[in-house]
Amino acid sequence: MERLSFLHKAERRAGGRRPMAIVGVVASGNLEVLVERVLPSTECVVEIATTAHGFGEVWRAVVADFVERRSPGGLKFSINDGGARPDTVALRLAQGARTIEIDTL
Amino acid sequence: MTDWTREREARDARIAAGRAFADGKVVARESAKALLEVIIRPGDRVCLEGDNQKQADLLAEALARVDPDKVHDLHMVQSGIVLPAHLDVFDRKIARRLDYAYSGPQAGRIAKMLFGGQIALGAVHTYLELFARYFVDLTPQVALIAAVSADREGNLYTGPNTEDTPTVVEATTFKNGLVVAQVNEIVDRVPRVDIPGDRVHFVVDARKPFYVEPLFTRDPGAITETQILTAMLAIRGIYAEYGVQRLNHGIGFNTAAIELLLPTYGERLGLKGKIATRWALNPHPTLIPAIESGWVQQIHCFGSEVGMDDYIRARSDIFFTGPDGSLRSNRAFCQTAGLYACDMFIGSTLQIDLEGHSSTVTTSRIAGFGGAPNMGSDARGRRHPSAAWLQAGREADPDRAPALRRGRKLVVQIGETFGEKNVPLFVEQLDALALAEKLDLDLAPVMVYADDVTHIVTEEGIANLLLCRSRDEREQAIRGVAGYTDVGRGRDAGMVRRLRERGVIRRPEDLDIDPLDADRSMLAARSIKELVQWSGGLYRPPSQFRNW
Amino acid sequence: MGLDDILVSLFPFGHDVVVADDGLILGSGFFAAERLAEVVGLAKRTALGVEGALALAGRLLEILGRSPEGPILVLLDSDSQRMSKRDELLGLNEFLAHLAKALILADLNGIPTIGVLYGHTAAGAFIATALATRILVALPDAEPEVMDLPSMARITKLPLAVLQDKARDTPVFAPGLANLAQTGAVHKTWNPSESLSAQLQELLMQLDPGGDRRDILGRERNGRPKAAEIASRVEALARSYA
Amino acid sequence: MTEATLSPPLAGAPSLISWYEATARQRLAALLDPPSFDEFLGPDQREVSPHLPIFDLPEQFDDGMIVGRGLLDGCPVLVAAQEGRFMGGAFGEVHGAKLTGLLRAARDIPGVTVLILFDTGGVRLQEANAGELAIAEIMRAMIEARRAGTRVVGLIGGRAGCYGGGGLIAGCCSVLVVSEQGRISVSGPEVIETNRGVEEFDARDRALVWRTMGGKHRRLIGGADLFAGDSVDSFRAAAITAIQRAEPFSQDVLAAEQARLKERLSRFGACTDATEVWAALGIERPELVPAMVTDDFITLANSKQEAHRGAR
Repeated sequence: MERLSFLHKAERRAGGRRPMAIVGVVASGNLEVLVERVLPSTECVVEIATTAHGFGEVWRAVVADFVERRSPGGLKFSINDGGARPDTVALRLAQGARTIEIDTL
Repeated sequence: MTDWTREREARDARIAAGRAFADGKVVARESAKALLEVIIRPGDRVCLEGDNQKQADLLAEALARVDPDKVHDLHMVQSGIVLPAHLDVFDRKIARRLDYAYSGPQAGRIAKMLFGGQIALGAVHTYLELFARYFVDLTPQVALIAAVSADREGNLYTGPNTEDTPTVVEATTFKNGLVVAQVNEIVDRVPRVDIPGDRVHFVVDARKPFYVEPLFTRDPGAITETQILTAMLAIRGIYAEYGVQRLNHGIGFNTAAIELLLPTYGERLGLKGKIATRWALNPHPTLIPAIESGWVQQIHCFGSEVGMDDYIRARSDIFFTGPDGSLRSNRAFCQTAGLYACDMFIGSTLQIDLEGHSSTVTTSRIAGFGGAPNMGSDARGRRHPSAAWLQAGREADPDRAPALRRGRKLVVQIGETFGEKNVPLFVEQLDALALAEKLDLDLAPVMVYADDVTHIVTEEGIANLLLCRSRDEREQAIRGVAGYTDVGRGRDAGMVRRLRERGVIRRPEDLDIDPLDADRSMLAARSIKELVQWSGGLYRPPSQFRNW
Repeated sequence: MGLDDILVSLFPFGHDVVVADDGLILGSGFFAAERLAEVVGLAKRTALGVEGALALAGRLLEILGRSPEGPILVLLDSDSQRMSKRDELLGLNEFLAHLAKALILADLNGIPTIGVLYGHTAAGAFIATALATRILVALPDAEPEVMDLPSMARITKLPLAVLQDKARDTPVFAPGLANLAQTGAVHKTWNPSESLSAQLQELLMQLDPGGDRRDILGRERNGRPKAAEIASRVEALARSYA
Repeated sequence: MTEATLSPPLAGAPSLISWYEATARQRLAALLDPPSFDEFLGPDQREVSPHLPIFDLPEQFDDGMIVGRGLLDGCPVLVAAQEGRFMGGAFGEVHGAKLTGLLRAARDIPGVTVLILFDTGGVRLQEANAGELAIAEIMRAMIEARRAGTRVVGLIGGRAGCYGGGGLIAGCCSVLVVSEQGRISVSGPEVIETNRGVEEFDARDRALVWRTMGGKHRRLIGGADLFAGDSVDSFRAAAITAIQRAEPFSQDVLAAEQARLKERLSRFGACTDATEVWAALGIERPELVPAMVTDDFITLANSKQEAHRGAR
């Protein structure tokens, strides 16, 4: 298991009021993303435990783009990854950010 | 004195020799090899019918068993290298030269044989291009074809899988060639005459159906969320944007996802009747929900698809059917329709380079392209306008006087940034170039040329190449949708941002696409069984696609 | 220790326990004067299929109908469940569950159920029999095996040696009596050189009327670090809504 | 009996989300009255398996088992749902203990119903001993709860089916709801093939797998009480009905089950294939059963095999 952690400044606080959301499941090529609203509203943390070793730079790029495009201020993302491709990771991050901003889901 | 009828006399001599193995025109399957040994001469051009779907399999196997002392140095001119027997004829030195269009399952072996020099390659064509050459410089002396049934006069019923047969027969018979058909059965009266008997010289009673590959069946169960996201991008950012009514789809899962999203996502966007109404397309099972929901007005087919015959028969308002009620397909006409009468081609590929050239050829596999290069190209001879075609032309060349401005066909390459086994879709250089060098080819086997491609769609967004004004912009537009591949990560972030502001690159959020909609519950059918239900039980999938 | 020796040591006052051709153990025996134990079980490493499970359950129901005082012993030297198309076609899961239910019901009716694992057992047969008793004891040469290491090596694609190495650090996956005991499945290992009858009587004296304590045992023996705590936390949360 | 009378599925409509395809959380969200679900030891508690790191395998924050409470049609229920895509929904130490705890509480809550959404390949082999024992503890707790009057309804229709020890737990429930996709079996197809050869069972023959272990067969032989279509709506409706059907556990129930299973053996014991069983049930064209749509099948099943009330 490789563990990675990224801390970013976010432009805006993520929308909605839900304290927590979870999307995805841990399986081969898939991942779960636990989203918790536990940080100051200009911070975003993404913590990853992945079975695929040596992809730190790709994770760094995916996470940086995600933060820039979605501005998930105040959110901590905890990821358990079963070796998902970057496109799946990007989709799950976006889904996690969307889910926590919908108050009546 | 010049003898102007040598070809005819030669043909008549061959027919006379073949009669020894025939009862009238009918030949028993056991005599097929012996027949071929007397009617084919060394050096002949032979068309062994077979494409990506139907196969004259019995005749292929018979040809592969002939005595190479009697029959050798043949020049095979055929659509598909698909069956092992198609290459066995080269292994056994029965054939020497090859001109073809498609080789799916044999792509690995054909590559080895080309490297090994057992095959002298003419060219890898598109179907329509090879058909055209049948009438100019690759006219067959002998055609070995397949049909469903024949009567004793040789009238043939080719049924739903008519495909290449009329074209092959036309080119062969009317230029002093000889036509041998394998048929599933001999009948007193064929259900309809697809090929008149006077064009057919021998009929081999195969006593079994010719092989058909269910190449166009995509199990909805295998469609991924990324493919759904990508399909939503295409529907919203291209189909809706250009109002594409007339089109062709490739066979990949990306386009299958589009077909299954029309009655759900497309419906939600209010696009029914406005897009995707008229098709040049095989009868894709994944299009059933859209047809049943009233999206589709008309479909012309290259071939049929295994299990779809009863459904097609019951939907004759949509499909082209004969007096017997079954589908009439025709590859040459459908390819022509795709070239001239469709405003869009959308399909997947294996590699796209920085200019936008794409190819499914890799260094170890030479698949050929079938119809894709034809469908995926702008028809320079087109003269009739349509809204989509004019809009694309305007985007490409906004400054020209409208009355003198060509329209453009939309040629869309769609795929995920990483394909099977995490192989990146985007590359600095196509493998096809290395292959061309290795085989000393004049042309690299490119499926769709960069100057024909108008859009590239991935889960990252749409790159509209029509709006690019320089080579640099084009490269950055491509890098901008290449995601986290090496090509994608090599992008110039500032330039990509500016291209996005101009709408050259459009991301899912620019098109108001919610990532939560990228869910399989959005598919109109999620399994083969649900397709069967949509069809009211008329679609009968082959056993490998059933779990019941 | 063979079955015959076990029966002699368990029932010094006589027994009529027999092993039928199909491997089922049925009968009863006096482990003390006037104290009768009913006996069911599987011998000779027999796989448990639909017929066997139904026959054993039938005997248990018949015993329950008599409301006996004494314990029910489940003697076990079995294979796993019988792995066949026919057994699954007929719904083996229901047959095995039915047998387990009969054992659990006996216990709930106040008839102590005691598993005696003297040989091999595995998978579904283990769950349906010995693991459905109140107390499971074993003899030292018992070989319980939930999953054998070669199969595990095949499925996990890990070399056998690696698995054997990992098995040294944790009792949680590898087969064997010691591992099962450590996780709390086996309460006690009997000493074969002493009277089994005496050990049985001692066990019956110590029977705790409380519920299933195997997870607590597993924690005490460092075999299952979390099960007891997780179960009790969920239990408390669920109760708080009642 | 035709294979073609059901109207096409209206895809995309939330009322027709596929049970088979949904995640455990999606199933729960759609099954219960919104937004009534309350989770115990949710993912934010991070109660993960302590054993997976030994194998360098990824953890899931809920260890593939979601437990909690909610309302079904206004009635309070305790729920447990397995995530079949994580480790094949297999029982491990934490995964199993969550269900054990839920059932132990249920025993002492008068009149409560427990819903179990099975989706499991059986025992998680990386923690096989703990998983095996968890299954035994769950069965024990379930029977104790049922004896105290708790109704336990099992719902089976997930990707992983209900295999191994999961099948035994299912056999202890008061009522079972199954869909066509819900396979119930102790030994899986690959296990049978590996142990007995491909002649005994060809695990790649999907039609054989589904007709031997699938929901239609289980409903027809009485291994399940209610048949549901593959939608969360259909499962919800069936679960509501199932609660009414649940009977308390007793010695009489076991005696009735003994008689039921004995009759099954004598009626079908000589059959070698599911189609023979169905023919023995008096189904005229058994070969058409696999392709039958839900409503037609339910009508057929009800006419051939009455649900055995109080016999499990």
